[in-house]
This record gives sequence, C-alpha cells and structure tokens, in this order.
Amino acid sequence: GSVTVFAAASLKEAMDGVTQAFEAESGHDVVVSLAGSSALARQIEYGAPADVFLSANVAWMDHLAAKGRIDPATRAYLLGNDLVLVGPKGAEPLGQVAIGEDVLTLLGRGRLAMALVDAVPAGQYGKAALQELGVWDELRASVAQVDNVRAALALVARGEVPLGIVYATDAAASEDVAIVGVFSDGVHPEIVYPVAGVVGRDSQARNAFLTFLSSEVARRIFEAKGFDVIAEPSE
Amino acid sequence: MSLSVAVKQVTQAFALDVAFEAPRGVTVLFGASGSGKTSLVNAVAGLSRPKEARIAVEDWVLQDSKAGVWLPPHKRQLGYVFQEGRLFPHLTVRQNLAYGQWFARTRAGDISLDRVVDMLGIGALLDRRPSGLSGGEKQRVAIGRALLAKPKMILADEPLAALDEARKAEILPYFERLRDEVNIPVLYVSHSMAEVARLATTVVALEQGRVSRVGPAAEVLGDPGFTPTGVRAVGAVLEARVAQHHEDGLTELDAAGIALFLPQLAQHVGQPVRVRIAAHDVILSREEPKGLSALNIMQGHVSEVRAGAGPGAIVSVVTPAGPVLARVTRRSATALGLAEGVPVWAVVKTVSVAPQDIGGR
Amino acid sequence: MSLSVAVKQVTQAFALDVAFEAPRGVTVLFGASGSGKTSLVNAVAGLSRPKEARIAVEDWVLQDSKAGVWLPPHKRQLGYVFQEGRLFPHLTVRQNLAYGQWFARTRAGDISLDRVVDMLGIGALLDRRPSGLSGGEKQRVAIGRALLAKPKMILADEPLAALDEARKAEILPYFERLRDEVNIPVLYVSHSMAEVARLATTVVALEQGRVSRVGPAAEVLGDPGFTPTGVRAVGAVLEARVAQHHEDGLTELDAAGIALFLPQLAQHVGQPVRVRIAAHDVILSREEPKGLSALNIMQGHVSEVRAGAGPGAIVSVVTPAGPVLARVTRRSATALGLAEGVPVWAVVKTVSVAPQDIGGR
Amino acid sequence: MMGWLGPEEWSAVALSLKVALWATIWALGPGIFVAYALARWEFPGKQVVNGLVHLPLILPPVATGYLLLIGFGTQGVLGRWLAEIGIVFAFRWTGAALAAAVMAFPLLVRAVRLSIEAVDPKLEQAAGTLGASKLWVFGTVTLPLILPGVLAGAVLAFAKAMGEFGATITFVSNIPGQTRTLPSAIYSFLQVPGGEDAALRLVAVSVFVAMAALILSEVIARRVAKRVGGV
Amino acid sequence: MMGWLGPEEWSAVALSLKVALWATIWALGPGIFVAYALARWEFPGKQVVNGLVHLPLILPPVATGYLLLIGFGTQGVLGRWLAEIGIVFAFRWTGAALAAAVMAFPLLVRAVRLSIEAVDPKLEQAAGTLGASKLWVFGTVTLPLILPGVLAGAVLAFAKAMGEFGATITFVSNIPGQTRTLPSAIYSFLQVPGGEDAALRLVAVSVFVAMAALILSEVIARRVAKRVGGV
Ligand SMILES: Nc1ncnc2c1ncn2[C@@H]1O[C@H](COP(=O)(O)OP(=O)(O)OP(=O)(O)O)[C@@H](O)[C@H]1O
Ligand SMILES: Nc1ncnc2c1ncn2[C@@H]1O[C@H](COP(=O)(O)OP(=O)(O)OP(=O)(O)O)[C@@H](O)[C@H]1O
Ligand code: MOO
Ligand SMILES: [Mg+2]
Ligand SMILES: [Mg+2]
Repeated sequence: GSVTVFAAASLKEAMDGVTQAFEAESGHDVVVSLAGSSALARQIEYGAPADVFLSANVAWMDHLAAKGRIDPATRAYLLGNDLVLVGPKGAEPLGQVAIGEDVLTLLGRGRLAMALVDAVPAGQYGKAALQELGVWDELRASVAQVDNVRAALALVARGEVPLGIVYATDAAASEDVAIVGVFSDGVHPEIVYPVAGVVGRDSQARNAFLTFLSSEVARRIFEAKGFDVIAEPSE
Repeated sequence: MSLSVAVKQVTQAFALDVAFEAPRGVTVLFGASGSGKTSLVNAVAGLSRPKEARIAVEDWVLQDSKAGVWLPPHKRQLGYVFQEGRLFPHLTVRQNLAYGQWFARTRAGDISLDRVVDMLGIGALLDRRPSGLSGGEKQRVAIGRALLAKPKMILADEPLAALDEARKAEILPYFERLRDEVNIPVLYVSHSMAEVARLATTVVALEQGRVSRVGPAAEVLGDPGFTPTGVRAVGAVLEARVAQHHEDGLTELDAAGIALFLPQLAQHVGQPVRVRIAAHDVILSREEPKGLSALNIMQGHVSEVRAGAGPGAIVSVVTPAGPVLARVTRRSATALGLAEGVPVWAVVKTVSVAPQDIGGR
Repeated sequence: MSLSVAVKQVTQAFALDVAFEAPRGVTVLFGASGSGKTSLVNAVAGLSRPKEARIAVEDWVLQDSKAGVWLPPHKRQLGYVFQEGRLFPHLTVRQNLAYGQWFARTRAGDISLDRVVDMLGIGALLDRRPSGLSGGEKQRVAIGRALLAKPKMILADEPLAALDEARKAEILPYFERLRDEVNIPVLYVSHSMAEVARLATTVVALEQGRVSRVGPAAEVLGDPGFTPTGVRAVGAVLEARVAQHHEDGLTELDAAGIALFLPQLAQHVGQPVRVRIAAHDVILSREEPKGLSALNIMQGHVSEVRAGAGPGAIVSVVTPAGPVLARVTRRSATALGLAEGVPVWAVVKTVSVAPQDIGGR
Repeated sequence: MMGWLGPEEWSAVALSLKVALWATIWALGPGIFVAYALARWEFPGKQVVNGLVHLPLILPPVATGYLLLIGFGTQGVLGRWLAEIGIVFAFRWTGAALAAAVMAFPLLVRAVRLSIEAVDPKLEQAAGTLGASKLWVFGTVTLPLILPGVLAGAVLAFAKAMGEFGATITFVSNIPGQTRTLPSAIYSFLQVPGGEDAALRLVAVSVFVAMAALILSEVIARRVAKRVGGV
Repeated sequence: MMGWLGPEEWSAVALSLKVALWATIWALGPGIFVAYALARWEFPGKQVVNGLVHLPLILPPVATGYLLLIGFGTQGVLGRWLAEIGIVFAFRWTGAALAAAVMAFPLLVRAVRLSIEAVDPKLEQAAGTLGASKLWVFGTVTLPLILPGVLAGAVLAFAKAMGEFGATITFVSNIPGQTRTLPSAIYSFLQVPGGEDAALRLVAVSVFVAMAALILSEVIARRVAKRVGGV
C-alpha cells in the first residue's frame, strides 16, 4: 500500500531519512507533502487525501481534532525540539540563555531574525521566550520576521543579521551558523510535534507507518537531525 | 420607388435631416465636404442607428424606427465601398476579395472573382497584402470586395477619389453596368460633376445636412440654376439612340432627329444613350456656321438668358433634341443680341462631348 | 537647379530608378496609380533611405549616398502633406496645426495661424479632434499643418484628392502663392491634369518607377504626344500678360499682341499669367468666323496634323501667341482640308479657358 | 541534462510543464471572452467583473489559494458539487493547473484587452457590411488582428503559471508527482540549508523553459506582425 | 472603518500604499524605456533583455526575493556598494518597494510594449517631417497615444505591488511599520487557526484599494480614449 504524509516543512531532512527507511523495511510507498503546518492543516480540513499529519505545533492539531478530522486514538506527541539563538559561523558561544540582557548586548544595533512571531510556531515560541526574559518590548522593533524559520536561518547564514532564533534542528542543519545560546526550557512553552492519522484513512500501511515513527530506527534518524523523540517507543 | 430614405439624426456637432425617394438606378449623393454624405451612407449601411429613420430598398426595409425595425449591417446585404478602403490587413488581396463571397454563396448572382480581378486590373496584386499597396490599388481592391458580396445595393463613398483618370475611366463603366446590366441599385457619393453626369439616375444634392435639390439627373443637371460646384459644372443631358457606327471611328447618334457625332461607342445600334453637353462646351452662333471643325451643330431658339454674378450668362436653347445650355460672356450675349425667342445655332465639338459624360442605359 | 533628385531603390516588389533636375517652382510628379510617386516623395522626405541617392534642394543636400550624407526627416525642414492626412488623433485641430510651429520658431517666414485657418476654411474646426472630421476637413488641416512648419520645400502627395471642386479651387491658389510669393519650392504629386497645368513649373512623369518625361510644364503639356491620362488632357499653355480689366467682368490678356478675354483675374495689369487651352476646347475654322459667341479667335496656320488611334487627330496651329493644339475628328480634318501650312482660325470660348487652367507667375 | 537532475526533479519539471500548459489553455478561451467583453461592451457590473478578474493579482497568493481551497476543495462549496459530476481539482495536478490559471488570468485578460482596444472598429464594420455576423467578424477579423496580443498574453500566462507557487501549495499542497511543481521544489530546496545549489539548478530549468516560450512567442509574433502590417 | 482595523493594521495599510505607489513610480520610467526598446529597436541581446525582464514572473517569488537579498542585502554585491553611497534597501520600506517594483516590472513592460506596438509609425513619421526629433516625437506623439496602455500597466503594477508577498518578506522580512505590508499581515493571520476573519478584513481592504485604483484607471483611460479616438 501507499501512505500519504503531510508533514511540517521543518521536518524535511528528517522525513527524507525516515520514509526511506520505512519503505525499505515495509515495502510500502510513502508520499510526503511538505508545507507550512497551517497550509497542511487547512488542506486536511478541506478534505486533502492525507493519511498522516505531522504538525509543527499543537494548535493546528487541536484545530483538526475539534473539526473531527483526525483519529483521536492515533494522536501522539512525537518529537521535541529546542529553541536556540544563532549567529554567523564563528560567533562566540554563550551557553544557556537565561537572561535577556545577553541577547540585547549581543544584538547591538543589528536585527534579530525570527519566523513570524504571531503566525509561525518557531516565531511564537521565540516571542514567548523573549517576553519571559523581559526584553520583548525593547526588541520588538528590531525583529526581522520572515515567513518561516528556515528563512530566518538564511538571514543569519548570509550575515545579514547578527542573531536569529531558530530550532536546534535548524542550527544543526546549517554549516554557516553557530549556536550562540540555547533557551532554557522554562522560558517558552514546550516545543512538541504532534502526529495523528486522518479520519477515514485507516489502513494497514498507515498504521504501520505510525508505528514506525516511534521505532528505534526512526528514533535514531530523528535524533541524528537534532530532535528529541518523546513518544513512547513502540515494540 | 426603389430607394426610400428618411433620416433624422441630430448630434451636437452636426444635424442630418434628409428625406428622398429615388427610382432604380444610380442615386448620386452630391455635396461639399462636410455636408453629411458619409453620415447618410453610414445610416443606410446600418453603421449608425439614427433615432428617427425609415430606409428601404424596394420592399427590403432596412430600418423603420416607427415599426421598431432595424437590421444590423450584416443582414442588410449591401456592398459598401468605403472612402478609405478599409481592407483587412491580415488577409491577402485575394482573401480580402473573397471575404464576402462566403456570406453571399446562397444568393443569386453570377459575378466571379476572375471577372472582377480582370475589370479592376488587380491580377498582379492577388497574393500581396494591403499594406504594400498604393492608394489607388487599395481602393480598387475595396471595390472588388464589395462587388463580390453580391449585394442588393452598392454603397460607394467617393470610391474613385484616389484613382487616376485612366483608372477612373476604366472603373466607371462598371458602375454603369451595375446599374444597367446587373440592375443593382447604387447609392454613390461623389464630388465630381463628371461622375454625377455619367452615372446618376437621380441626383440628391446635400447642403449642411439637408437635401437642397433632388430629382432625375437630366432635370437637375439641365437646370441652369443648379451650380453646386461652380459654373463649370452646368450642362444639359440629352437622350439619344445609337444610329450608326461609321468607319472612321465615329458613332452617329440620333437625338430626336438630330445627328450627333461622337467617338466610337460600345453600344449597339438602336441602344439608348445619354449625352451630357457641358454649357461651357457650347458656342452659339447667329449665322449658320460654315467651315468649322465642329461636327455637331443644332438649330434652335433661345428660351432664356440668365445673367450670372460674374461676366457670364447661361443661355438655354430649345432644340429638337431637347434643351441645351450654353455659357457665354455677357459681352457676347449683348453683341449677338441673344434674347428669348431669337433663333441660334448651338455648336458643340464632337470631341468636347467627353467620354465621362456619356452613359449608356 | 533648385531640386535635384537621383534615387535608385530596388525592392522585390518594386524598382524605383529616377533622376531629374527641376528649377524653382512647383515640380509635379505625375503618373498612374502604383507608378512610384509616393515612394519617391518618401525618399525625398527621408522616410525611406534608398541605398543610392542624391537629393538636394538648392544647396541643401538632403542625401548624398556617395558622400555618406543622410539627413533624418526632422532635420530636412520639409512640409509633407500626406496622401492620407495623418493627423495626430490626440491633439485638437488647433494643436495639430501648431505642432510644427515650435520647431520652426527660429526660422524666417511670416505665415500665421490665422492666415492659414482663413485660407483653408477650418476656423470652425479648431477645437475639434481629427476623428470627428470628414475626409476633406482632415486633408485641409493636414495642409495647414505642413504650411505652418515654415518648410524649405513643400511635399504634397495628392493633397486635394479628397476635396470637392469648390475646396480645390480655393486651395489651389495657395499652392500657387507658395510658388510665386513665398517662393517655396513644391514637389507635388497629382493625377489631375488640371492641377498639373495650373501649378507645374516642371512636370516629371513617372511610369513604373521610371521617369518617362520631364521638362518645363509648357513644353511637356504642349506636346501633342504627351497624353498620359488620355486625349482629354492634351492642351497647350500660352504665356500672356494682363492688359486690361474691363467693366463687364472680363479681363483682357495680351498674348504676344493677340487679345484673349477671360473672366476677371486677380492679377494686376502688367502681370504675367499662364493660360492653358485644352485641345478639346479649340474649334478650327477655315473661314474667319462671324456672329459667334466665342470671344477668342486667333489666326494662324497648321504646323502639324497628327492622327491618333481613334477617330480623332491633334492639329498643331502656330499663332502669334504661341502654339495652340486643337483636337478635331479626322472626318473634320479631311473635310476642312487641314494640312501643314494651311491657314486657319482657332476659336476658343472665353469661358472654356477654365479657372483651374490659369496660373499666375 | 538527464544526469543533472534527479528523477524527482524531472517529474517536477514535467509536471510544471503540464500544469502551465493546461493552465494557459484553460485560461485562453475565458480570457479572450472576458477581455472582449471589457473592451467592447457596456454592461452593468462591468467594474465588478473587472475587479474580480484582477483579484488574484491583488491578493497575496496564499489568500487566493485559501479561497480556492474553500471553493474547490472536496469539502468546498463548488468542489462538492463538481465532484458529483466527476470533476475533481483538489490535490490533483488539475488543481495545480486551476490555481495557475486563476493566477495567470488577469495577465492574460489585460494583454488581450489592450490589443482588442487597438483594433480599428472600422475594419470590423467593414466586415459587417460584407455579411459577417458579430461572431464571424470576431473570428475572421478581430481574432487574427489580436493574435500577437493573445500570443503575448498566453506566454505571459504560461510564464506566470510556471512560476506560481503560493496559491498552488496552499490549494493543492506539495505532493510529489501530483502537485509538486518546480516552484514548490525550488521552495523546498531553499528551505534546506545548503540547498541553494539544487534550487539554482531548478531555477535554471525554469528560466530555460520560460525563455524558450518567450523567444518562440517573439518569433511567432514577428511573423504574424509581418503578415499583418508589414512587407 | 477606523475602529474596524487596529492601529498595527492601519500602519500596514498605509505602508502598503506607500510601497506600492513608489514601486509603481520607480518602475514606470525604466518600464517605458525598456518597452520602447523592445517594441521599436533591434539590438543584439534583445532576447536576453526580454528574458531578464520576465524573470520575476517565471521564478517563485521566494527565489526572486532570495536573489534580491544576494544582490542588494547589506552583504550583497550591489548592496555593499550602494550602502557606501548611502542607499540602503535592506530591512527598509525602500527594499519592500524595490521588491514590489521588480515583481511588477514585467507586467508594466508588457502592457506598455503592446500599446507602443499599436501606435501607427506613420504618425511618428509625420511628426518627424514636421521637425520633431525622435525624442520629441516620443514625448508629443507616442507617449500621449500610449497613455491608456501606460495607465493600464501602471495600475497593474500597482495592484501587483499591493499583493506582493513572497519576494518582499524574503528580501526585507516583516518589520512592523517598516516592511510589514498588507500581504504579510494577511499571511500571518492565515497561519493561525481561527485567523481567517482577521485575514478577511485585510483582504477586504486590499481589494478595496486595488479596486479603487482600477476603477480610477478605467475612468481616466476612458477619458483619454475619448480624447484620442472618439467623439
Ligand atoms: N464622429 C463624429 N463626431 C462629430 N462630428 C462628426 C463625426 N463624424 C462626422 N462629423 C461631422 O459631420 C459632418 C458631416 O460629415 P461627413 O463625414 O458625413 O461629411 P461628408 O459629406 O462625407 O464630407 P467629405 O466629402 O469630406 O467626406 C461634418 O461636419 C463632420 O465634421
Ligand atoms: N511597403 C511596400 N511593400 C511592397 N511594395 C510596396 C510598398 N510600398 C509601395 N509598394 C509598391 O510600390 C509601387 C509604388 O507605390 P507608390 O505608393 O509609390 O505608388 P503611387 O504612384 O504613389 O500610387 P498612388 O497614386 O496609387 O498613390 C506599387 O506597386 C506598390 O504596390
Ligand atoms: O515547520 Mo513550520 O510550520 O514552517 O514551523
Ligand atoms: Mg465623406
Ligand atoms: Mg501614392
């Protein structure tokens, strides 16, 4: 059989590896459609032929749950991620970012690249963190928001801005940025990637895929890309 | 009546208010630049839609605003030769010519592409495009295109203005043939008195959007008071019949018993022809002229002497062939004692009866 | 020479190979439709750029391909009246007229908008746009526009073709005045023999892209062999001088001692004029004519009788005023025994010397 | 070049070509019709139609995609109804073509409309007097004369369709082999750090295809213009 | 309406108007020039220029934005050089206008080019014989005659600039008050569950503005057309 997976764009590299491994192991075909979580969620809401939805935030999954478009039984929190402050290659590491002053000092008069702070999960987490650290109001006008987290990463990588807030996984993927600091877990809501099967798309292949996502093989691939796997391992 | 037109169309810039009836044949609209000729023809063609109008060709009603009838242009079955050609730039000359044929395919008529091409001398142009044609070439193609649509009536808006004399002389006979052989009514706009005289069955003179004169060609043209484009245009039209073709290239006409000589005509013996004698081509003599090179001399008597504004006068002479007009100087009129009732000889040079002024019927 | 033209331009469709020199005055390009008149004028205007050409107006060299000289159109200082008007649709008539004035502002010349507007009768149109004008109205504006650019030479491509006789008669004198008063050279394209006769200083006849005849107007027109548009166009041109203006509205001319009477002319006593006498307007008589309404009778003798293809013959008569051509039938020529050396009287009706055929100089 | 692009990329190229071609073809008829109506007719609501046509240009593509999703998704108002008669756009290449057609529509209409307005109505009148009905006049006079404009508009529409991304990905997602067009692929690569090279390869393909279309259209347009106006 | 939109939204509206207006103004001169060159001149590399002009149409907007970033960013080739003479686009509204201008450019050029091709060269010749140099002819004959086309192109460009999102956000990101245009705001709302209503409000504003521009242009075009061709 064949499985159609709608996955958040930030999972691209990880999904490449996971689907390859799954296809090799199970003999099923996997088709992955990558886009922003919001676009994917809406498409599923309007009847997209997806079997599995892998969202970058909880809100969209809740939205679909409220619309009755996912199988509650298949829903799980799959992955976790960290939020980090990055600078161009060679930037001085700072360790744990626990006080906002650090950010202010490091930023100087430059701009801080983030994903859209009201719309894109990475941006929302970043904004929450800066608020918690008490520097949001000061920084607000210096933030350069882009439509996704990878574009923020690119701004840092190209040296257009001295700092950016991205996921740890993004930082790991790029050779042109260095992690300056990691935000403590406490300063932003927990970063989790929920997964669920879509209503009415129950199939042997799909269930096999869902199971595979929390397998040991998958775990190694996810972790290699920088994710925490928080789902209970499947047997 | 063959053509019946009543059009009222008032715009800010121009008021057209015209009504006339004309019998079968060629109706010539005659008038100065800006007098409304094109506007009127457009109304007949359905390109404009006057509020108040009744336009009919025989029993074919094109518009009757009272009855709410208005045929769109493509249903009128008219062949319009525009003042400016209006050839289709994307089609070859051949395709331009053929354009209307498709719509006319079920209509009667025997006009063929070859015949039209021949007549208009456009054989060499057939595969060219309009943009490369000279002004006159374009106009000839436009005429051919209209003819090939087998129209119920031909509308021609100064179709010859862009042509040289030789071409004009070639094409004019075809309009005559339309009138005489194909028996198609023609509404023809012209500035040229020669064209009017040659073609017109009926003359409709326009002045500033109104009909200033309308009537049979002979009557209107023979009226010494009708000088719309200057005195040179005055002339009488005589009806005659071909009497004999002479060996020396002259054709003898019989105009009510009077012999008139003209250069060879194409008409058969016995056929009727119209001869226009321009007033300025007539010399009057009190004595019977002798030893003159002029062949056409008609005896008659003066019926009227009308002095003009200038140094000239128009003398009407009644001859057995009909009324003849002569334009003489007042000085001559006085010197010769021309007055009503005086007998005179009207001398007309054979060759001064110009080819343009002879129309077969 | 005032105008010197040598143009060689060969395209697939048409080969133009023309060379002529013309003195100051009006040079008329005369020829059938498609003979290359417009093509030649375009080369003079710089709208086409023939490979081989030398074109100069007096010492103003417009093109000399050998010397690598080629002025672009806007530097040529010519006033081109196009065959199709080419008015600017986005400008009012007034703005169209004024268009060239800006560029001519530093050039000498006293022509004013008012004068041009008056002359062309376009006062009522000034605030209208070209799209609403009739064909003739458009052409009048185009003429005015060219005049107001104070050109070194006027190019006119059949500028009167779209005009009615009355307008033609009004506008023609202005081209004469350009020639005579403003002393501007004119290159004028025409189909009309009457226009040629009236305007031409030099006639250049084109046939299929080549010069078939070139020479002073009087010489070319007086040649009985020159019948480019049919025999009706043959006529002689006489030089005369105004002798007297009579009270009855006639003007008496003196043509080398012979008196000729014409309707009132505008020229002053003593001024030279040209009179064209169309061959078909002349009657010959072996006896001295008496009691005739014609005022102009010239004695002379036959110098040549040329039989044509048809029933006619052209008789050249030498008179003290110059050579006069008469077109008579061969039948009359035989009947009157016309032959070289025979004395004859040439009878010309006053009014048959048409206003178009008189040009002041 | 075969080795230069992977099979997935080839499939994106092929899909983009198919989508852009069909988008152009679908847009052509309605586009010419609407352009003609806007250029030559007066009717109530003309401004509304004109505005609607331009909407995809004014709105961010994502918004257009969202509206398409609401309208033509399997759960959408029109989508449900169309599905009953067997026409499905959602998450098919046909949907990508629809999105591209909608986005390209205003460009096409503008181009065609301008060229219709440049046709001399006097020529159409002349055709009318020769017996041609309005429709016939359109087909034999207007249409041939606006061909260069239609061609220009079609190429513009094609190019736009080749580049359309926002509405497409929002409406029909990014499903390899089905709705994953070149721009989606380029976008994906740009999201991967170090993916610029791969993205550039695809950009080169895009540019090559669109340039080829442009040059072809220029050549055709020149030939047409020569026929119509020239020597 | 004041109460209908928040102050941030109002600032987005105002910024979008400013950006679109300037984008149109900047694009106009070069657009007319390029259109004229493409319509009337023959020169080597013409096809390349033609292709370049169309690039923003062909590429996904994000790719265009990325190229702009490489070229005009503070670290970009041109950007560095321009920064020295005091011209900075990065993260400024001017950059948003530049992005919008680049994206709108092909539309403008196309529209203007078509209308230039519709001008009868015979009229330009006539102006030439009256003494007008090429430049003068352009200003007094060609330009007035193509005004409707230029207007159409400008409105198209303006509308496109109002809707431009992908290139803008990639090049100059989204800084409230500086580069946060309407489409960015609309996009943001569409990304959050339940944000549709807010997005729709902004869509309505977009549509209103663009419609107003369209209708205005129609009115002007009609007046111009009347002057040129009509009664
Ligand atoms: N579209 C129009 N708008 C305004 N006035 C017009 C329009 N068309 C024609 N006219 C005016 O109507 C009058 C009659 O024009 P029309 O073209 O019928 O004249 P015409 O007799 O054909 O002249 P010509 O012999 O010069 O062709 C003119 O005064 C002209 O200016
Ligand atoms: N652009 C062109 N392409 C091909 N042939 C052309 C072009 N322009 C003119 N010709 C041809 O050149 C010849 C001369 O044309 P031209 O316009 O000079 O004639 P003309 O003497 O002015 O005729 P008319 O009196 O009808 O205006 C014609 O045979 C015409 O068909
Ligand atoms: O993976 Mo996201 O939805 O671009 O943060
Ligand atoms: Mg007219
Ligand atoms: Mg010509």
